[in-house]
Amino acid sequence: MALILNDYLIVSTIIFIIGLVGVLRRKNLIMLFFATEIMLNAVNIALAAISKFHGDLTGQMFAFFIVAIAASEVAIGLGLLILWYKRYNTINLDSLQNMKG
Amino acid sequence: MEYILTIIIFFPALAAVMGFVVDKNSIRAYGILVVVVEFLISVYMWYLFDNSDAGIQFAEFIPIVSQYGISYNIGIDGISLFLVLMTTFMTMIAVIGLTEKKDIKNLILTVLFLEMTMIGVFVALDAILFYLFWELSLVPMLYIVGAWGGKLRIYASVKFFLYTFTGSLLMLVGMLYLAYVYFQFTGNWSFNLMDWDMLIVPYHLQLWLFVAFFAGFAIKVPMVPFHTWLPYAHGQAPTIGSTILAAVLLKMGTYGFVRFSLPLFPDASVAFMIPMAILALIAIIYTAMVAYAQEDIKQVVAYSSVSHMGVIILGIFAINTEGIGGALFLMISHGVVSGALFMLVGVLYDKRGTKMMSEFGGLAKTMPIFAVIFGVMLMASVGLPLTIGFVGEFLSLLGFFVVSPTITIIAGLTIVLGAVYMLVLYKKTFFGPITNPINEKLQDIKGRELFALAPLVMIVIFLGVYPKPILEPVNNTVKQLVQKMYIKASEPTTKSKIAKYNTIGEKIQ
Amino acid sequence: MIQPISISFEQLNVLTILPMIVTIFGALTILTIDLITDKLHKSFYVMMTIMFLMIDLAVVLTYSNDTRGFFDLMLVDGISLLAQAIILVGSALFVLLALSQSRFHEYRYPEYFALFLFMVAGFQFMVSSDSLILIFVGIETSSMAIYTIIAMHNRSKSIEAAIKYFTLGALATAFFAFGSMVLYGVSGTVELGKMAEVFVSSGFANYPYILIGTVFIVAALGFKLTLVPFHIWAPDVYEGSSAALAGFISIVPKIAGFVVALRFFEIFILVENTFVYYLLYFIIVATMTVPNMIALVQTDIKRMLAYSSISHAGFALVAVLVGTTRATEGLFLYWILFLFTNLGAFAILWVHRRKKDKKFGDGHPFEKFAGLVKTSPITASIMGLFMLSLAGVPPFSLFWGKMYLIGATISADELVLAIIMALNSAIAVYYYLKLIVFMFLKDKVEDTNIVVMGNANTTLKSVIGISAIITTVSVLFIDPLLEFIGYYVGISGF
Amino acid sequence: METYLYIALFSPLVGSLFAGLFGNSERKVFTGVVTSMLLGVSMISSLILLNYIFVTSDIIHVKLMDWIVIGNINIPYGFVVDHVSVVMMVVVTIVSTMVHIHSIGYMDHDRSFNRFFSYLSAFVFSMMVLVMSDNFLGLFIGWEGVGLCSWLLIGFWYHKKDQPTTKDIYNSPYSTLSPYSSISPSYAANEAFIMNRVADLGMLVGIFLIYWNIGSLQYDIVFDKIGELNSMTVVLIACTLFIGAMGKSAQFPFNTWLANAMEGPTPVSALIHAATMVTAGVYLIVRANEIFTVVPEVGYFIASLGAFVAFGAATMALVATNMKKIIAYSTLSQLGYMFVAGGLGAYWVALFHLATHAFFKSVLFLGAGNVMHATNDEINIKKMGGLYKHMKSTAIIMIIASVALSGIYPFAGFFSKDLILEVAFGTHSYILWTVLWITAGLTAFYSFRLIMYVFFGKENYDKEKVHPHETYAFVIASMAPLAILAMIAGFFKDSYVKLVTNTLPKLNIHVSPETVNILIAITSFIALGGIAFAVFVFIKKGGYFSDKLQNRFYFKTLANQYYMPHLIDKLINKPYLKLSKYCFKVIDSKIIDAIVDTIATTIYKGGENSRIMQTANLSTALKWMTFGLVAFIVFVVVYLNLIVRG
Repeated sequence: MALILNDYLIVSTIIFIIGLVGVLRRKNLIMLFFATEIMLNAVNIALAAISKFHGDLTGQMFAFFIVAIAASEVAIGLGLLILWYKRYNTINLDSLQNMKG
Repeated sequence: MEYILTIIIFFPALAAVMGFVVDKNSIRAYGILVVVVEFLISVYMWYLFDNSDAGIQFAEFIPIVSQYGISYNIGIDGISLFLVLMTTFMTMIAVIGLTEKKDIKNLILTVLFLEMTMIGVFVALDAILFYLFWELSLVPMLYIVGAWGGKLRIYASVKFFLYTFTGSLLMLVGMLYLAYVYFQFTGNWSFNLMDWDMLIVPYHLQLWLFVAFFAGFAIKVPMVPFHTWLPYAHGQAPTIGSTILAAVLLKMGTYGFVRFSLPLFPDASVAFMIPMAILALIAIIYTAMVAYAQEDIKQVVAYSSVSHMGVIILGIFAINTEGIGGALFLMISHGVVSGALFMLVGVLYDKRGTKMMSEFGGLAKTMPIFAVIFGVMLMASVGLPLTIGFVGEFLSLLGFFVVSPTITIIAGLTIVLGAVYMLVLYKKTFFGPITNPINEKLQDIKGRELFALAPLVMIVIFLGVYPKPILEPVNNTVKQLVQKMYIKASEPTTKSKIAKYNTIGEKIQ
Repeated sequence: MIQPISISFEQLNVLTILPMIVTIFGALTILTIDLITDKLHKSFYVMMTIMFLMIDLAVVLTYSNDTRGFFDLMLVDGISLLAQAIILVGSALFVLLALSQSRFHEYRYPEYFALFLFMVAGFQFMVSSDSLILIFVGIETSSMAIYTIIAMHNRSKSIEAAIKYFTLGALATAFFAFGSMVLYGVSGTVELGKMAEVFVSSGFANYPYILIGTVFIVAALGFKLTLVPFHIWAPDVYEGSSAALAGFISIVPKIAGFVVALRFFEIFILVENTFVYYLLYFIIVATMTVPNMIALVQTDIKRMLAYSSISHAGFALVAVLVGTTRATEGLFLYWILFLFTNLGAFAILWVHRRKKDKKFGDGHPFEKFAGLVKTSPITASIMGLFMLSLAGVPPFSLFWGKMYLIGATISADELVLAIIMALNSAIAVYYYLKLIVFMFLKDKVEDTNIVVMGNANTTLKSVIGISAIITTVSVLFIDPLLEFIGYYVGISGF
Repeated sequence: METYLYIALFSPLVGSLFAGLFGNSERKVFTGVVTSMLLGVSMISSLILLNYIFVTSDIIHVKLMDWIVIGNINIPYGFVVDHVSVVMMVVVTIVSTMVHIHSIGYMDHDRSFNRFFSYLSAFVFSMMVLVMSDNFLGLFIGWEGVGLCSWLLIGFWYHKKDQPTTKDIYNSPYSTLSPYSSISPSYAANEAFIMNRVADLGMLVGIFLIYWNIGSLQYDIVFDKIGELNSMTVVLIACTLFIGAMGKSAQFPFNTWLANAMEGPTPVSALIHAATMVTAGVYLIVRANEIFTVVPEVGYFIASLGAFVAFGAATMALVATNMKKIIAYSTLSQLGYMFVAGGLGAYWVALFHLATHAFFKSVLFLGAGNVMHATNDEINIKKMGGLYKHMKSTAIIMIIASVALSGIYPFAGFFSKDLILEVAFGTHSYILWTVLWITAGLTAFYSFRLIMYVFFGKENYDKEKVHPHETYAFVIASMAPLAILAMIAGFFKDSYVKLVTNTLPKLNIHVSPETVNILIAITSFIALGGIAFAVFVFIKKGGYFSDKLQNRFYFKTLANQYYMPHLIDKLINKPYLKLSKYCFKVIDSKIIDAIVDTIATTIYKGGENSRIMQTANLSTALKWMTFGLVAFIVFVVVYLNLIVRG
C-alpha cells in the first residue's frame, strides 16, 4: 500500500498533539522539554513530506533549521534547569511560584 | 505688541520655572509680584483691544504638526477677552489673599503653572492646542487639591482628575473625527477653528459630534448629573484651590460650548436646545435645593455654583444675543462672586478651623466689616440689581424666555431658591445671638484679607452699576456669532428658529 | 542526479545582511577580547557595544530603498530599516543603563554584551525578511539570547523568569513551526509575499487550512507581542529581570514583532479577510482592556508598568488592523515616543534599585516612592512627567502618538475602536496617577532608609535627562519625525 | 429743573453713604441730623418740582446714562418726573424726612444708630428710584432696592434669638396676642425678602413679556404700543405685573410677611411698612394704568382681591393686642381699599388714598413708637392704659390719625376713602361696596379700641419698672406736620385732581349728587358707629372680648391670623427642607454619586478578577496559551460553518 501525503500529515498532527498534551500534563521540566522536542519533530515529519509533495527543497531546509534550533533550545533549557536545580534541588515545575498577580 | 498673547500665556509659567531658585521665605512676595505683573499685562492688552472689531485680535499662527494641521494658533475676541482678564484678576486676588503655610513654594509655583494653562484654554484657536491646555490644567489642580486639601483630599483630587479626563477623551475623539470630516471635505488636515468655521457639517454628524464635545464640556461645567466631583473637589480643596476652580476652571466648560458647539454645530445646538435647557433646569432647581440642605458653608457655595452654571447654560442655549451675551457676563460675574465667597469662607476657616454653620452665629456683631463684604457678595450671588450678579442672570433668563416661557419661569425660581439658601446661610452664620463663646473674640478681617477682598467688592458694585465695558465688546462678538450660526445652519428649521429667537414682537403667550 | 548550480556573489547581494554582520562581528570581537584579557571594566564593553550599534545604525541609514538578497530570503525595505533603526537606538540607550552605580552580577561577564549583540542581530533578521524560515531563525536567535541574559541577573526570581519565558517560548516556537508548516503545505512557499500571491490567484483554496495555519502563527506572534491570552509570561519576566532589561524587553523585541505582524497580516488585510479582521479585533480589544484592568490592582510599579506596556502593545497593534499607511506611520511614531518614555520610567526604577534593601528587596512597591517630592522634587517631577506621558496627557510625547493613532483609526472609519482606545486610556490614567499620588500627595513611609537614586550616576542621570527632555519637548520634533517615518514607510509601500 | 430732580434723587444716597462711613463707630448724633437735613433738601426740591409741574404741567424726562445695552435691549438710567411720580415723590420725601427726625429721638439709645440712618436713607433713595424711573427695569431696581433695605431694617436687631413656636396663643410668635411679632427679626427679614422674591419673579416675567412683545421697557413706548398687542398677551402682562404688586403690597397670599415685619424698629414700620414701600404695588398699578385699562377683567379681579384683603385684614385687627400688628393690619386693609380703587380704574383715587393714608398711618405708627418708647418697648396694648395723662401730645396726634383713618369729615381719610366707596358704588360693584362699607366700620372700631386700651382706662403697666414720659419735643414736632396733613390733606383734593388727571384717566362714573350724599351719610354713620361702640363698650366694661368669647374658635382663628403662618410653615417651609435633605442625602449621595463610583469600582473589580489568570504556576500559563490556540481554532470552525451557511 502507498502512503499519501495526508497520512504523513495526520501522523505528524497526532504526534504534535501528543507533544502538546505532554507539555500540559508533565510536571517535570525535563519531560516538558522533551514534549516540546516531540512537537518540533512532528512538524519536521510533515515538512519533509510536504516538500517532497511540492517537489522543492524549502521544506527540508526548514526542517534542518528546526532541528538545529531544537538542539540549541535543549542546550539552553538544560542550562537554566541546572541553575535552578542548584538553588532548589528540584526540577519540579510547581517549584517556580515566586511571582504572581 | 503682536506677541502679547504669547507673553500673557507663558509669562507665569516662565516665572514659575525661575521661581524654583527663589527662597521659600520670599516666594510669596515673588508670586504676588508675578501675578500682579501678569494682570497688568492683560489690562494693557485690554487697552490695546479694539472694541469695535468683532473678530479675532492679536492672532498668532505657527504650525506645529503641519502634516496633521495642528498649529499654535491663538487669538482673542469679545468672548474670550474678559475670561482672560477675569483669570488673571482672580488669580492675582487669590494669590494675594493666600494664607496657606505648608509648602508655600510648591503651591505658588503650581498656581502659576495653572494660570498659564487657564489662559491658554481661553485664547487657543486650534482644537488640539485647546485640548492641550484643557488637559494640562488638570495636573496642577490635582496637585493643589491633593496636597493641600482636607481629609478626603486624595479621593477628591483623583475623582476630579479621572472624571474630567474621561470626558475630555471623548471630546478628543470628537475633535479628531471633526478633523477627519474636514479632511474628507477639503482634502487636507486642519484643527484650526477658523478653518472649521468654514465647514458645514452634515446634520446627523453634527448631532454625534455635539454629544462628543458635550461629554467633555458638561463634566467640566459641571451639569447635573455629572456634577458629583465638584462638591468633593471644593469641599477638600484649600481656599485658593476652590477660588480658582470656581472662578475660572468651571468657565472652561461653558466657554467651550460657546467657542465650539455653537458655531461648529449650529443645527445640533438648536436641536439640543430644549434637552440642554432641561438639564440646566434640573441643575438650577435641584442643586439649589441640595445647597439648602448643606450644613457646611463651603458646600453651600459649591452647590450654588452648580446652580448658577445652570443659568449660564440656559443663557447660552437661548441662541440669541441677549442670552449668550448674558451668559458670558454671568460667567464673569459668577467667577468674581463665587471666587469671593470661597475666599470669605476661607477666612472663616482660617480663623476657626471649621466651616460648619452650626459653629457660628451672630458674627455680624464681632466681625462687622466681614459681614458687610459677605452681605454684598451674597446679594450679588442672589442677583440683586446694581450688583454684578443681576445683569447676567437677567439677560440669560430674558434670552431664554423667547425660546420657552415655561422653562424660563421655572428656571426663574433660581432668584427665589438662591435667596432661600443664601439668606438662611447668612442668618445662621451672622445673625442671632452669639452661641459659641469662641466667636466672641474673633478678629474682624484686616490687612491682607481686606486688601484682597476690597477690589472684589468694588468690581461687584461697579460692573453692576455700569456693565457697559464688558457688554459692548461682548455684544459685537456675540452678534457676529449668531449671524455665523444663522448662515451656517443647514436645516431650514434651524434658520427659522434662530431668526425667530432674535426678533422682537413674536406674540409670546 | 542533481545539477551542480553556480551562484555568483552578486546574486547573493551580501549588502543586505551587512547590518547583521556588523553586530555579529561585534559580538565575536567582544568574545575574542575576553579570551585575551579579563581585566577590562564593564564600561569598556558597554562602550564597545554602543560603538558597534552606532556603526550598525550608520550602515542601516545608508540604505535608501528596497533591496532583496540571498534568493529573496532577505528583504530590506523601509519598515525593516525603520525598525532596525529603532532597535539599534533603543538597544544602545538601554545598554547604557548597564553603567549603574552599584555592581550587578551579569555585567561582570563580557558574554553578556556578546549575547546582547547576538540578540540584536536576531531582531534585525526578524525584521528584514519575509521568509518564514528566516523569521523563525531570527525569533529563536533573539529569544535564546534573551533567556540567557535574563538568567544572568542571577537572582532566583530572574532564573524562574528565564525558565518560564523559555518554556513558554519553546511552546510558541512549536506553534510557529506548525503554523508555517501548514501554510507552506497549502501555498508551497514560505515567503509571505509569494504566499499572498498564491492565495489570491488560487482564490484561497483550502481555506480551512490557511486559517488553521494563520491561527498557529497568530498564537506564536501573540506570544512575542504579549497579546492576550498569550501574555501571561510578561509580568513575571518583567518582574524577574532587572529594571533596565525589563524596559528593554517592553520595547525592542516588540517592534520586531510588530514588523513581522505587519508583513504577515498584510496578506489578509489587503484582501479584507473578515476572519482575520474579527480575530485581530478581538485580540486587540482584549489586549488593551484586560491588562489595563489588572494593572489597576498592582502593588509593584514594575509589574504595573509591565501590564501597562502590554496594553500599549495592544494599542499599537490597532495599526496592523487598520492597515492604512497613516496607521503604520502612527505605529512607528507611537513606538518611538513610547521607547523614550518607557526608557525613562524604567531607568528611574533602575536608579532606585539597591542591592541590599531591607524593606523592599528587589521590588519597587509604590510605598518606596511615597512622598518622593519632599526628598528629591526633581526626580519626582520627572517620574511624574513620564507617568503623565504614558497616560497620554498633552503635551507630553506619548499623547501625540496616541492622538495620531486614534486619528488614523478614525479616518479608517473604525469609530468604535477609537472610542474603546480612548476609554482604555481613561482607565489607564488611574494607575499612572496612583504613582503620582504616592510621590506627590502622600507622605513618606516611616522608618525606611530609602536612599533616593542609590544606583544613580552621571550616565544614568543623563539618560533619564535626555528621555525627560525628549518627552517634554516632543511637540517640537513630531513634524520632522513624521517626515522621517513617512519616507521609510512610503518606500516600503505599507 | 433737572438739577432739582437729581438733588431730590441723590441727596438721600449721599446721606446714606455718609452715615455708612460711620457704620461701625459708636453713636454719632450728627449722622442722624445730616441725613435728615439731606432728606429735607430732597423734600424741598420735590416740592419745587411739584410746584413747577403744577404750574407748567410739562414733564421732566432725563437720561443719566446707559445701563444694559446688548442685542435689541437698551436700558438707560432714565428718570421721569410727571404728574404722577411727582406726587409720589412729595409724599415719600415728606414722610421720610419726618420719620428721620423722629428716629433721631427713637433710636436715641441704640448701639447702631449710624447704621440705622444709613439704611433708612438708602431705603429712601431706592424708593425714589422706584418712583422716578422711566422704565420697568429701572423700577425693578428700586423695587429690589427697597426690598433689600426692608430686609436690612426688619432684621436691624439681628442679635435677637429665635422664639420657639408654641401652641400657647399668648406666646406663639404666630399669634397676634403674643409679644413677639415673629420668630425673630432676622427670620422676619428673610421671610419678607423671600416672599417678595417670589412675587418679583412674576414681575420679571411681566418684564420679559413686555420686552419680547414690544422690544422696549420704556414706559412711553410700552404704553404707546400696548394697544397693538392681542388681549391675551396684555392680560398675561397685567397679571404678572400685578403679582409683583401683590408681593410688595402684601396682598393675599403674600400678606404674612407684613405683620411679621413689625419686628423692625417702629420708625421703619412707619416709613416702609405703612407709608411708602408697601404702597409701591399700588403705585405700579397707577403707573402702568394704560396696561390695566386695556384689560378691565384683570382690574376687576384686582379690585375683588383688594376688597377681600381689606376685610380680612380688618377682622384680624379686631382681636389683636399687639399694637404694631393692629396698625399693620389696618395698613393692609387700607391697601386693599387702594387696590379696589385701582382695580376699578379710579387710578387717581387710589393714588389720593395712598397719599392721605401715608400721612395718617405713618403718624399713627410714630405715635405707637412714642408709646413703646415710653413703656420700655411694651407692645401689648392690654399692658398699657391711662397713658393719656403722661403723654398728651402723642395721644392727641394718634387720636387725630385714628379719626382720619376711620374717615371722619373733615379729616383726610374721609375724602379719599369715601371716594373709593363712591367709585365702587358707581361702577355697580355693589358687593365690593358692601364689603368696604362694613370694613369702614371695623376700621373705626379697632382703631379706637387701640386708642382706648392705650391711653384710657386703668394703668395696666408695671408701675415699678415703667415710668411713662413724653418724648423729646423735636420728635413731637416732627410728627406735627404729618398730623396736620392728616387733617387737612383732603382740602387739596381739587387741585390734586386737576394735577394728576393730566396723565391719569378721569373718573367716568355717574352718580347723582343726592345718591352721593346718601352714601356719604351711610359711610360716616357706620364709621362713627364703630368709634362710638369702641368707646362706650370700653367705658362700660373696660375690655371687649370676654374670656368665654376668647375661647371661641373664630376668635382663635383671628388671633392666629387665620392660621396662615402655620400653614406656610407646614405646607411649604418644612416640606421644602425635607425634600432638600432627601435630594442631598438620597438622590445626590446615594444615587448619582454612587453610580459614578460604582462604575469605577466595577472596573477595579474587573482587575481583581482577571488577575486570577496570573497564577505563578507555569503550567497554568502553558494551559492559557494552549487554551488561546484551541479557542482560536474553535473560532475558525465556527466561522467556517457560518460562511458555509452564507
